[in-house]
Amino acid sequence: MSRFIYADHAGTTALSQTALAAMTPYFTEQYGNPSSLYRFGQEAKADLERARADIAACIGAKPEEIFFTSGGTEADNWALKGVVELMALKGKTTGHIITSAIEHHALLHTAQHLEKQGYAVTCLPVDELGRVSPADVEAAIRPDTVLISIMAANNEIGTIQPVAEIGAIARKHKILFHTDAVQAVGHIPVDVEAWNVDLLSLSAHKFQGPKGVGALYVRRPLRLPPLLHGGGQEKGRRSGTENVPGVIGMAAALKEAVAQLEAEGARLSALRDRLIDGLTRLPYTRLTGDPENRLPGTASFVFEGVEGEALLLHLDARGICASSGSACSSASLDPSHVLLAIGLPHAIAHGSLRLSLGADNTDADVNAMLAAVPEVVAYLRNMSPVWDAAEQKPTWVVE
Amino acid sequence: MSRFIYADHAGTTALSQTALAAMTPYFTEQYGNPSSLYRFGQEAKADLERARADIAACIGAKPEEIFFTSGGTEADNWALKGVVELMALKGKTTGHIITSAIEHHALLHTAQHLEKQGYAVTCLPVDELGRVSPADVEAAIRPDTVLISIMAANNEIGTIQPVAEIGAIARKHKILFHTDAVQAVGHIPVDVEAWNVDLLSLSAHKFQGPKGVGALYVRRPLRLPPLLHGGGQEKGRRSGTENVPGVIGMAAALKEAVAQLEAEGARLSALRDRLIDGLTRLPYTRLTGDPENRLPGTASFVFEGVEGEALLLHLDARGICASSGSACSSASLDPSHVLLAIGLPHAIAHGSLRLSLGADNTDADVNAMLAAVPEVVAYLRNMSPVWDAAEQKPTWVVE
Amino acid sequence: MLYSDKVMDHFEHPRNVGSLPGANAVGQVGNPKCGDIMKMYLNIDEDGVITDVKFQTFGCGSAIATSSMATEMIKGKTIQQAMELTNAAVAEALDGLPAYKMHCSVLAEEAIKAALADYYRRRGEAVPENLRLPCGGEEHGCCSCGA
Amino acid sequence: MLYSDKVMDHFEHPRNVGSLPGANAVGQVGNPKCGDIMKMYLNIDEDGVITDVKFQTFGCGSAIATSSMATEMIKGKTIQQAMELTNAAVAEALDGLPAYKMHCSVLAEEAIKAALADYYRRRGEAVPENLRLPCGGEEHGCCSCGA
Ligand SMILES: Cc1ncc(COP(=O)(O)O)c(C=O)c1O
Ligand SMILES: Cc1ncc(COP(=O)(O)O)c(C=O)c1O
Repeated sequence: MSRFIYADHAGTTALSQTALAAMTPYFTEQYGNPSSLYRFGQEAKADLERARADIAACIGAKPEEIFFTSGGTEADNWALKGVVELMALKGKTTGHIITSAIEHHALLHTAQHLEKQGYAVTCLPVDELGRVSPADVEAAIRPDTVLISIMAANNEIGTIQPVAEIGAIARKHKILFHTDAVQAVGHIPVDVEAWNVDLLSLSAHKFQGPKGVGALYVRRPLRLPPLLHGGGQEKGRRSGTENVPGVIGMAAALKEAVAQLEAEGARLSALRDRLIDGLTRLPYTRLTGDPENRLPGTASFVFEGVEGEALLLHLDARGICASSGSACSSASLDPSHVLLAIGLPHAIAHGSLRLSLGADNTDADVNAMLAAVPEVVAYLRNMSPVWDAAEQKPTWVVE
Repeated sequence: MSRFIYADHAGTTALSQTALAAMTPYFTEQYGNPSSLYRFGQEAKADLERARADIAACIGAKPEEIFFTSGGTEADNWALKGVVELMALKGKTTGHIITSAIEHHALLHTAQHLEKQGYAVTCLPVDELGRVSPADVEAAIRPDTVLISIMAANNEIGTIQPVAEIGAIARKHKILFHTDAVQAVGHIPVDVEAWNVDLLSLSAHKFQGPKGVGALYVRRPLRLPPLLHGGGQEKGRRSGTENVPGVIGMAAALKEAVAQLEAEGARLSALRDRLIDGLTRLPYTRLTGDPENRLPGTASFVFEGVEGEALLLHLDARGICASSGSACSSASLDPSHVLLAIGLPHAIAHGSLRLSLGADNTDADVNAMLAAVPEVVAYLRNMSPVWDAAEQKPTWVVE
Repeated sequence: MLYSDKVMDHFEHPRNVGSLPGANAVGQVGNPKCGDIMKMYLNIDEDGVITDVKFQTFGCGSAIATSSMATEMIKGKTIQQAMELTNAAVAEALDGLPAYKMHCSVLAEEAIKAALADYYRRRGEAVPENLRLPCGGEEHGCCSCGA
Repeated sequence: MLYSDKVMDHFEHPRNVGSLPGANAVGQVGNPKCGDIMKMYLNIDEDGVITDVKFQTFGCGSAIATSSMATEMIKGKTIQQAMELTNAAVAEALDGLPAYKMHCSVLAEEAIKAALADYYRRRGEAVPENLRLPCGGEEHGCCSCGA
């Protein structure tokens, strides 16, 4: 880890040593198939169920409400497509879904896919801090609304949503409520009861669990039709040979994260605030997202007159791993939909930087970033045709 | 491993030491997100692409034709649902799929799901050895047939299908051809060119790779619409943060399996044939599946007057892990659809046993099984009301 | 584990296995199609006490274990007591069964009832109402009634 | 890696960065909306030879690298030679670019053309046909034409 500073924990994390140690025996020793009858398989099954119970406990759910998936993407896809199919089974082939403009693409692209198939989708706007207004949610409800899906915390700008209030509205109107809690679980307190959610997505690699494993919480007695058909694992809801090591690793990582949540949250928030404080002193620089209700580890900015990719590559050359908007969209030409949704002009949205902190980050890392980022920003601005070096201000009139 | 004899390799396998060693660095050291820009992520991306190329080479495909999934089930679901959606995008909302009665549930239940949505599905019968007839496939083709999906090798009875012949028919009629090669890849030679397949499913944990990872081969230039929407990984075809350790482990395991395929196939076939030879000497006992064209490691039987679960549990008590029909369906009351499809009466189909051998099995294991199985069979028959102990024959008239 | 220790104990070491040549009450239920058949042999003395009992079972682990447990539970009991044995009681005595295996405990209850009905029939007596099997015969189908 | 070593070299150590106060040919293309703007400053002598060149770029790694490489490729060349520089040649000189970044090399080609057009305009001469930009102006949109 001394090679570089990893500040992309919202993108993915290293597997924790605890999780690795928990998983290891399941690769070559306890490799039994949980669906098999012999003891060796039934032992794996028992361990799988213990992991399920552990994960359930971490989010205030019952074990039988947790269904394992291959990650957050599958969980998000399943939640939306599952509700739509549930409605279809009841004879309703069209309907309406409420979501927000700043959801992860796993949610938005699934919603768009459903839209193409005839579903109506309302993408609620957010305010300049990236907050969805519960009143907007309520106002958007139509007689045919079948699902409200609002993420718990945003992956690019760290804004935490008023999930409990939105959940209460959904409950009042008897509409199913899903939250993509991929960035929240293991980082802030998550309670499916307090939040009134019916469906919740999580992904292990965001909290030092393994990649390629996640879960969907499905409130009982809701019977969500399967997305993947087959051998009938997960009580027929999600087929496929169970990823036992993955699930064991996820449970171990989550238990650890939740146990340390308060202390680590405080530590990271302090580091994060130092970053925010230091970098927002730069001219023509703004924090993105909510300064108050934000993920402990996520500091996110836009720098006028700087292009994000160039910024990232120069930081990389200085040994700092960071991200500009969502990791997945970094190969795209358009600036992040989240930054546009909070009202940033395209030109400025291109200059975004996300520094997301985690277990391995220290005070020294923050110092190093506080030194490197301003240097790179100044360097790039100075080579830009739209920056007045003498006056230290942009020359452009944006949009 | 000295604790017991594992003879359920067709159910799942232990991760090979090679695969484990290959994966390990990717958990806590090389954990970068392949979709990120910095070198640390791009290195993971490069390794992922090397793994893709390795896997492609093992089945005669091009790297860009391999798409990673969470296992065989997802690959099977994607193949069928993807083709159906592709057709829908072309304006065809109904159509016809040809498959066989002995496919894995990942295939059959997906087909049944599509049937409910208005698709026509023909489940071809098989002969008493479990073989699909290419002539039947050709005869079943209708003007609206969009897909033929026939498995490469059966998971319960080990029968290898005439895939190349079926592929040639599909090609001749310009119909897409999918094969579930989950039991074939890493065990028998697989060549997408020779087989004329357009889509092929594989699952890592069947060849000593990790659980929860697999792939779908998609012949270029076929553009299969995604099953999972989101961040656009896998060229937009399969979203979700890449399971880098999983994919690396899969590639390492497959390379190893393919390198040893001939030698290990010969070794296992010899062990398997000793099992078949020994156990079919028992009265009222038959081999299931094709005696010639069968998976090297799979020996499968039915014993009249014996119930499969009881047989498995007694073998387990003697330290032998085996399976009765498909692992997934062992919690079901109905006997395996495969055994019914090869014409066995229900009563006899209940008495099935699959011993599937792998890397860790030895001559001594076979000896132990050849001693244990007859004992248990005799014991259970003796406590059965439908077995004449004196005459050593069943008393029932079945169906 | 799939089964409790008690189930496994009765499965691995079933009590009272075999046939009872001189039995004066024999009943068989189940269907080979379903993969389980149970046969109960009882010796019932003049006082209506079950003095001996044996069983034969073709079936899964829980079918064998419930047969075994059921024989233990009625041995030395009166016809009246045996008649009152419920499948739930057998399952409970085994520390429970997986939900999808409960039908096997029904089979054990029914096998005893079938044997008792046989006892009445052999004596030319009317078979009490509560010994009638749900599907109207010894050979009821697990798939339709038992599950 | 996303970029070749050559791209990274030109990105990390761009040649000819800055402005050229006395330039007699200046062109700017790109659009802040697209996240890349390139400005080229040329000094062209009486013989039509580009004696000096500088650039300023707001843009991604490949925008910076292609700007840098393009300046190197036209320095000391004649107008005619510079006019013939294609984006493919710039990309090739950089050992290639990822497919979705090829539009940046178009931008470099266009920035030079815009500067050359400016040169003709300043001299009151007609701008040659092949210096007309596809989108009819300096500020063409990357999203619509460049990609
Ligand atoms: C908010 C959010 N939702 C969903 C996902 C998708 O999760 P995964 O990549 O594990 O499928 C991510 C991360 O990529 C995320 O940040
Ligand atoms: C033939 C066949 N197809 C598909 C599958 C499903 O694979 P997985 O369980 O890895 O999803 C299996 C094994 O379970 C199989 O044997």
